[in-house]
Amino acid sequence: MPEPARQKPSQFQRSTPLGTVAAPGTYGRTDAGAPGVIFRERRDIALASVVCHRKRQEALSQALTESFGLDLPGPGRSATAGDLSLLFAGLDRWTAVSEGEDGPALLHRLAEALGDTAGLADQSHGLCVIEMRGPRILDVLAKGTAADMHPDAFPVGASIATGINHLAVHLWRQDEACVRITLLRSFARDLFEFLATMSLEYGYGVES
Amino acid sequence: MRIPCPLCGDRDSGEFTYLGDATVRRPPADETDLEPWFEFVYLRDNPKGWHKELWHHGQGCRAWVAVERDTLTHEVFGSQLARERAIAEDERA
Amino acid sequence: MSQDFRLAEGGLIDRERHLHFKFDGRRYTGFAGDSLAAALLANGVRLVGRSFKYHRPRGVVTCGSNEPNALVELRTGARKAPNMPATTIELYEGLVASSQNRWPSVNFDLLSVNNILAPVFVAGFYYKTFMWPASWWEPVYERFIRRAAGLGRASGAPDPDRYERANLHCDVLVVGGGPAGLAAALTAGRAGARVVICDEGPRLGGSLLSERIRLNGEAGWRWAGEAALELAGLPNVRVMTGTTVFGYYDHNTLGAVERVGEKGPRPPEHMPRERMWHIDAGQVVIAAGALERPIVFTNNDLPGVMLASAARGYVNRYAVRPGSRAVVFGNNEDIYATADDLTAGGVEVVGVVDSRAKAAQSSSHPVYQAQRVVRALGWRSVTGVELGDGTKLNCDLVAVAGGWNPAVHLSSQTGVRPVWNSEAAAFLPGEPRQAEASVGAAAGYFATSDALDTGAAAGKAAAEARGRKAKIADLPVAEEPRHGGLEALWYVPGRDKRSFIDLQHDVTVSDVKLAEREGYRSVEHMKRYTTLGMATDQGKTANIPGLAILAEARGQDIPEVGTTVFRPPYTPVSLGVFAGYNRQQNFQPVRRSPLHEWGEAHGAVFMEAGPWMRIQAFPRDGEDIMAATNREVEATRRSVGMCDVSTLGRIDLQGPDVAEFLNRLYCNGWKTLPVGKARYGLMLREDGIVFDDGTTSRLGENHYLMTTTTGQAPLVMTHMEYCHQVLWPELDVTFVSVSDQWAGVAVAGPKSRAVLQKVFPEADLSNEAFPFLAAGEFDLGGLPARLFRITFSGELGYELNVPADYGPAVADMILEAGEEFGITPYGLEALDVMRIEKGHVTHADLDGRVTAADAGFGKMMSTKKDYIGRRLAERPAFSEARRPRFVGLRPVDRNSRLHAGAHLLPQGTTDSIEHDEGYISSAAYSPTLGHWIALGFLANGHERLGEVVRMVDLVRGLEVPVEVVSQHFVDPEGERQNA
Amino acid sequence: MRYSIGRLLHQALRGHRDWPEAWRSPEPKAEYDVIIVGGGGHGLATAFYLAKVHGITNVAVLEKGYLGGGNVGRNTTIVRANYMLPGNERFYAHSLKLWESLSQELNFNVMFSQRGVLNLAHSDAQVDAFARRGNSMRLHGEDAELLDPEEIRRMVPCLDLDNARFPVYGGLLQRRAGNARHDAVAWGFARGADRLGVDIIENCEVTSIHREGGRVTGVDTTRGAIKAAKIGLAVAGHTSKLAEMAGLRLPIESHLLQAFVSEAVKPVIDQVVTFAAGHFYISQSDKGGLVFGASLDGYNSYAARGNLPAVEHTIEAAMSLMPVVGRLRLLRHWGGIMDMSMDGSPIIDKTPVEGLYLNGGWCYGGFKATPGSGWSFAYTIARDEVHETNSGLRLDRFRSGHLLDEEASGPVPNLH
Ligand SMILES: Cc1cc2nc3c(=O)[nH]c(=O)nc-3n(C[C@H](O)[C@H](O)[C@H](O)COP(=O)(O)OP(=O)(O)OC[C@H]3O[C@@H](n4cnc5c(N)ncnc54)[C@H](O)[C@@H]3O)c2cc1C
Ligand SMILES: NC(=O)c1ccc[n+]([C@@H]2O[C@H](COP(=O)([O-])OP(=O)(O)OC[C@H]3O[C@@H](n4cnc5c(N)ncnc54)[C@H](O)[C@@H]3O)[C@@H](O)[C@H]2O)c1
Ligand SMILES: Cc1cc2nc3c(=O)[nH]c(=O)nc-3n(C[C@H](O)[C@H](O)[C@H](O)COP(=O)(O)O)c2cc1C
Ligand SMILES: [Zn+2]
Repeated sequence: MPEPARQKPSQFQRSTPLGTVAAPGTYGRTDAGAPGVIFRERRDIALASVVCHRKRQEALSQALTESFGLDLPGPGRSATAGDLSLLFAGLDRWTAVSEGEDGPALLHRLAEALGDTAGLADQSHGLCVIEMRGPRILDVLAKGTAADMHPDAFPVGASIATGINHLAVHLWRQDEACVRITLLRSFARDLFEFLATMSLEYGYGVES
Repeated sequence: MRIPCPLCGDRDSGEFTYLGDATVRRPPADETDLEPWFEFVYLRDNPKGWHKELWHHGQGCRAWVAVERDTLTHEVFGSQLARERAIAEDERA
Repeated sequence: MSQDFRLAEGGLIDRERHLHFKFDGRRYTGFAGDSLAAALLANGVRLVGRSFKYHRPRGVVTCGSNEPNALVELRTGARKAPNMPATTIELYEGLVASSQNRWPSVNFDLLSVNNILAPVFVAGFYYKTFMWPASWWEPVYERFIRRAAGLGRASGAPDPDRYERANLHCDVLVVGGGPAGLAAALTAGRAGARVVICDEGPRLGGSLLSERIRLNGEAGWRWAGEAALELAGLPNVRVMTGTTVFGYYDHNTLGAVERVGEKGPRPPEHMPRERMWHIDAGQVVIAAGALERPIVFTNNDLPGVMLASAARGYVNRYAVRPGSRAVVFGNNEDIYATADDLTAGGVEVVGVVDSRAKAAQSSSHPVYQAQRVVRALGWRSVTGVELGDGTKLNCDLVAVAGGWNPAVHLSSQTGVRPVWNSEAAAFLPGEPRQAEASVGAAAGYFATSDALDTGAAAGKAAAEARGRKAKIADLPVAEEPRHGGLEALWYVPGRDKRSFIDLQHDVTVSDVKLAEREGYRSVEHMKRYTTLGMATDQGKTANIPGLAILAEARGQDIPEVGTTVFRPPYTPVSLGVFAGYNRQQNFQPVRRSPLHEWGEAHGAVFMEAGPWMRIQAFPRDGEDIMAATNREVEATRRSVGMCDVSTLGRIDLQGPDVAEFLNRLYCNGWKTLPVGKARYGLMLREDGIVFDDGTTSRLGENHYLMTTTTGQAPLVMTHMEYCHQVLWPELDVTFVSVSDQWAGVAVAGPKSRAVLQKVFPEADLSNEAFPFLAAGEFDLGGLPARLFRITFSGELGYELNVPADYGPAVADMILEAGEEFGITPYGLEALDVMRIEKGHVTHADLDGRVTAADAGFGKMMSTKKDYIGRRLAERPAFSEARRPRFVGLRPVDRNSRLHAGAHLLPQGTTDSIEHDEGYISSAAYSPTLGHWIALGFLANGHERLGEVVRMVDLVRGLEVPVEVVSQHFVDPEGERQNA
Repeated sequence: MRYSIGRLLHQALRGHRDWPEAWRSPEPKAEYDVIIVGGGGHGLATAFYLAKVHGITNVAVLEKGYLGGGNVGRNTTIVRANYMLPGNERFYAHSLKLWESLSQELNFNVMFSQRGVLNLAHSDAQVDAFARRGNSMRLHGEDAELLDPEEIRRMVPCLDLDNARFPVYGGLLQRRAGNARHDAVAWGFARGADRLGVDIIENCEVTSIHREGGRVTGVDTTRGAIKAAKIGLAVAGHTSKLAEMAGLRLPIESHLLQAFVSEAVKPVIDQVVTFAAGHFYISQSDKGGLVFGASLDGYNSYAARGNLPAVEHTIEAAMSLMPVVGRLRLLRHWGGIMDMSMDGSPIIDKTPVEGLYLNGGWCYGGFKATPGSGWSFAYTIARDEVHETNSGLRLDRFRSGHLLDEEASGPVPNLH
């Protein structure tokens, strides 16, 4: 694992998957008061995939606890300690999420801690995080995903991999009022356009 | 249809792709006779009734899942991670 | 026009809200709460359409979704929808509808001559004629039949409204909001279960809205209203009116359609017209009620003949008199309640014709006991009836009560056959196959109190099955007119040719008998031969009488004959709502490269490539794609070009067993690849056919990066997961797709090194330090960048990967660095031309039928190891001499154009398949060579270099002599790429 | 009684009293020269041609349910001969020729309508692939035309070509292709075979196949044992089950394919149109219903009953290019059980068991094959050898590698 570059890539302008498509403003039905959904593209988050090596789950789990005070979350769950969260993402697979550092830094931190228990890859650019807040988010999501969005089935802290309108996504219920959708950046614009259309009847806002 | 994923729980079949019969076995690497390879790739029991089959949870945990299902009624009896089954068989062998 | 047939009081309508509407161009008014059928009847409009085959005048028969007859075109222009039952259309201000299948008008329809020809147009007549002369079938006979067939007309314009789909999960789904459904929903809802209750009507209540039923001493609809209010107040209950559960699928998943935006001329702003619900239900309670059936007699299709329940419904629910003088005819007690309700509604009941030997109750109406209506009289609508004893009664309304069929549709859709119950003289739901129960009238419990009881019990059981503690809801005390006492009667013999079973398809008693006589005596044959039950109402009123008549003709019992198969949807569902959002441009998701906007900004033209939008070319002022492509190729080969290759699949592999894993996946060997190097690899399918190709680089001791083709990337990933999880779990590898993490830019051409050297001033990119197939990680102004010396164009070339968000900035940086060399961005077309010039294969050549040997890769196939596809690639057919092999082709006359898809035949042969020797898989104009070139597969082609064959392209009308050459048109020795 | 307009008018005056049964319902005999298992299109056609061409009339067709109740009675009725691979094309070309005179041959109007089948291409590469196929067809002497988008726009005005996710780059048209009335095909062959002396026995399920010394001797059925030295299997979706009775495993899986019909409306679309982007095909029946279908539900199944996702995928495809159908309504959807072979192409051949003949692997393309299949299968049964028309449709091709993989998707049946 190479050292993260010390120099910050300030000379390069960073683009985002949603770019100009998600222009700030309010849209759709407006006569019903506050918008039902607020969208925000989160580009200030570092993400990395953590794939456990064969027969190393215990070691991985231990390393996580020791280094970060994190319990390896089971299927459908997430775990958070400080600014680092670990989301269940699939068979042997988790996504590490951290606010306040960049991908290479996160990757480096993980590599130091986890050693050869897991294969790691920076996904900070490959994945797009769309944050949804507001009273109607579950109604909007139900128009796309066949997974049960009821609080009993998708409580705070839940982290599931599913599909929205033919696209593979990952849903993380961060708190009562917020669900984060993570998906491949190449499909992000398509998904956003879909979600926005499905939100028209509730009115929606886009924040930057 | 709802497919029970051992990791994700019951999910809509639209999240999966289907491969087929989970009971066929790839011949050992050193098998040089063509016949077992032909049977592995081409011949199927194609039962009317109980069937063990592979589904891939592609819009989900990406696990290959061996599902037991009735091909006449579509009733599902249970499922298992294909990997676990493969390991178990390996150990038995 | 005034509403002459509206009662002065009563009905569940809002007399304060007058609604104006138009039917066949004439203006009428009705009230809020009316259906279109109710409003038409209130205005005395009884003739609403013409029948399918004979163009006979037709009126309203039911007051629900089982309507076979009163079908109209609703709305105009692009929003026009044909064949809509007037009985289910909620009236709204400004509604416009018209009758259909008539010309010029519903009152005077020229095609009613068909009625005269009816003796010829019997069931299946077309199978026996129109065969001579044979050439006339399509242009003459069929054209005529097609014009005549079909009821309404499609709008002819794209549907302007939006549709959507949504998912619902619940413990208990209750289908139907009559007394049974309400009792079930209340019981399960109060127990805290997640309950969904759907009713196709605009409000809950079912029969309580249209029948004279009292609950706890009050009108039943009041109790229904209270129950609905309570349900709406429970947070765990969702009430969905205007929502039809149309399909019952596997594992307790159901489809329902909610009519969201149908209550006006167009959907409200931001709202869809309809919404499709996928319901995943723990338990299903089917409380869908029962459908009344007619008794068939001669001329029973005249406007004014309707079901008794409909006649009661129009009086009770809509305060409409469906006629002035009524005859009530039936085989059970319902006729007396009907007569009472009609009388209360101001209709004079001139006779109650009771087919049974004796009545169970006395009646104040004139009763004709043990009598039958043998025919209806009248021309455009009914003017009277004739009884078996010759008695004639004048009337303008005949209310017919033939008994009830439980709505077994949903319970039968799961593949369960309904079971005949001779007591009820009806089919009841069969033994459920899923977690479901039918209750109330749907299960043959026709009394309201039984409906309430069975509903509540099922609601309790369903909630308990979902782990809730439930207790039966307090149920109201029901009082209602007497039901039952049925003595089955299906039809009254008469003029069978004028006795209609299926009103919409004009199927008569004589049609069924003819089918039987001709051997179409299985109920399924009869259905298909006569088309009985195949119209939009799917025989809701016709099927059971039809099979009863068939049974009689066969001399068998009804259960021996059986029913036809029940299929979704319960009632017809708009095609638009099934597609939801995914139509036209939104048919399938669009995948975009991180350089998409960058491309737009630089004038790129895009093309579809599977899910991707990819840059086709960068045309400059006035250039067409071909001109732009030629310029891009020339510039790249002369100096330097750059291209977006972000879409390639990238899979990051780590672990001690990666090399072994690659060894088993690819047909070539991987054990010797050093760190810092890339290698070309070829993957086969297990059947020995080429699956995918790409380069894999070794980034570290246990760290590899695989690239795949754009199109196959998702399949390769799934395949690798299969191999790892199912075949070789013993291998310690982890792998994850990083395709989207990286933006990829190919920089190619003699000056590419010079450009990249400017980008990486500190790196040593000399041929010695970074030769062909080198791979390395570099720092790019703080960015982790990956550089690979690989090329598809055959030029000296590199692929640079940087974190995706920085793709545009880095692309601009490269453009800037390359400016002094005239760097030219190029698109997929130019890339394709260059790879054809170089003789590289793509999916166009490796089409899924080609083996590695066919494509000239035979030498890559290792003989030292097992790999996917090794053994079946050894099958005899794959090594036959005549097997087409990969070659290059060029036109003998250099001005000729070559085409992919053309075939290759030897010279001096005719254009016939036995001379076919191969085909062209890729063709391009080569600006480098100044003529067209092609790649293709030719029988034993690798041994025929120099031979001239014919390119035969019959569908494009071309024949061109071509010379067989090596596929490496440009730089065959690889001097450029290795430079 | 022959069918004709004269007879029809005559009977109209007599209340249609004298029409005889279209086919008899005889009791099974103890023994036949040939037993055909399966009273679908192929079984009935085989019996017809055995009698008509080969003079073998001591034949029974055994059908477990009602005649024509299998796939012949539930398909989208497309008839075409637009294949690329010679092994297929020469067979289907022959079949199409038989279709052209079938109504007259059977004296039963099967309403074969040569309205043209148009395949739409959604990329230049697909146009080239269509050209390759069209050239194959032309080399076989069949008709094929490559159309450009403007020609398509004129020919099929209900397509919305300007707002498509996958634009139309061209199309391959076979004018002689079209559709036919599915039930009439089964009934016409049944009536034709019956008139030549074939016994058609409904409600008679074959439950086992008798073998002695490596050759067949007869079958057990729900209506008793029946002997025959030659047995032809034409049971479509149940092919594996019958083969199993004779100890054979086949390169076949049974899958579910759904079909759809809308309410009847006045003419909207005059051709059969297929979209490659969604595996979708549509035409309008003479009655006015839009009849359409797409791909399999995707899992092994013997239930002629499908699920909602496949319904939605199909209709998404319809709405991708024909948004005019949005307000038309779906009337009914149903399923059939497909005998999906491992390369997507059929098998008409002898088997390792002497006297047992196999007709199967039709996937979703066997309706158009009906006359050709019956003709070739009859030949193979009568002569105990394959005819040139079915010489590519051999059972051993999977072992030898002479595959007929038109879709090029490999040995994964649900991808064909
Ligand atoms: C939805 C759908 C759409 C299709 N669309 C087309 C199309 O557009 N064009 C096209 O060319 N093809 C199409 N097909 C395919 C075509 O219908 C079939 O390939 C063809 O009908 C199969 O041959 P058949 O008619 O003999 O089969 P079937 O009609 O299925 O006949 C087989 C018969 O065997 C009987 N049987 C099974 N087991 C036994 C037993 N043990 N004993 C006795 N009898 C038995 C069955 O009951 C059945 O009647 C479609 C199929 C479906 C389901
Ligand atoms: N006179 C008689 O002999 C007789 C016969 C039958 C029923 N009834 C009366 O009918 C009532 C029976 O009560 P019940 O609750 O069983 O039936 P119901 O007819 O009162 O209610 C059924 C409800 O289900 C709805 N529905 C049907 N199919 C649906 C679907 N697929 N999706 C959504 N909604 C659907 C209908 O619109 C209706 O509102 C009693 O009041 C009884 O008196 C009387
Ligand atoms: C070409 C074709 C057109 C059809 N048209 C109609 C139709 O207009 N109305 C209808 O109810 N069913 C129609 N069907 C479907 C049949 O009713 C029936 O569902 C199908 O043949 C399968 O049989 P099953 O449902 O009895 O299993 C049609 C079927 C086919 C194959
Ligand atoms: Zn899963």
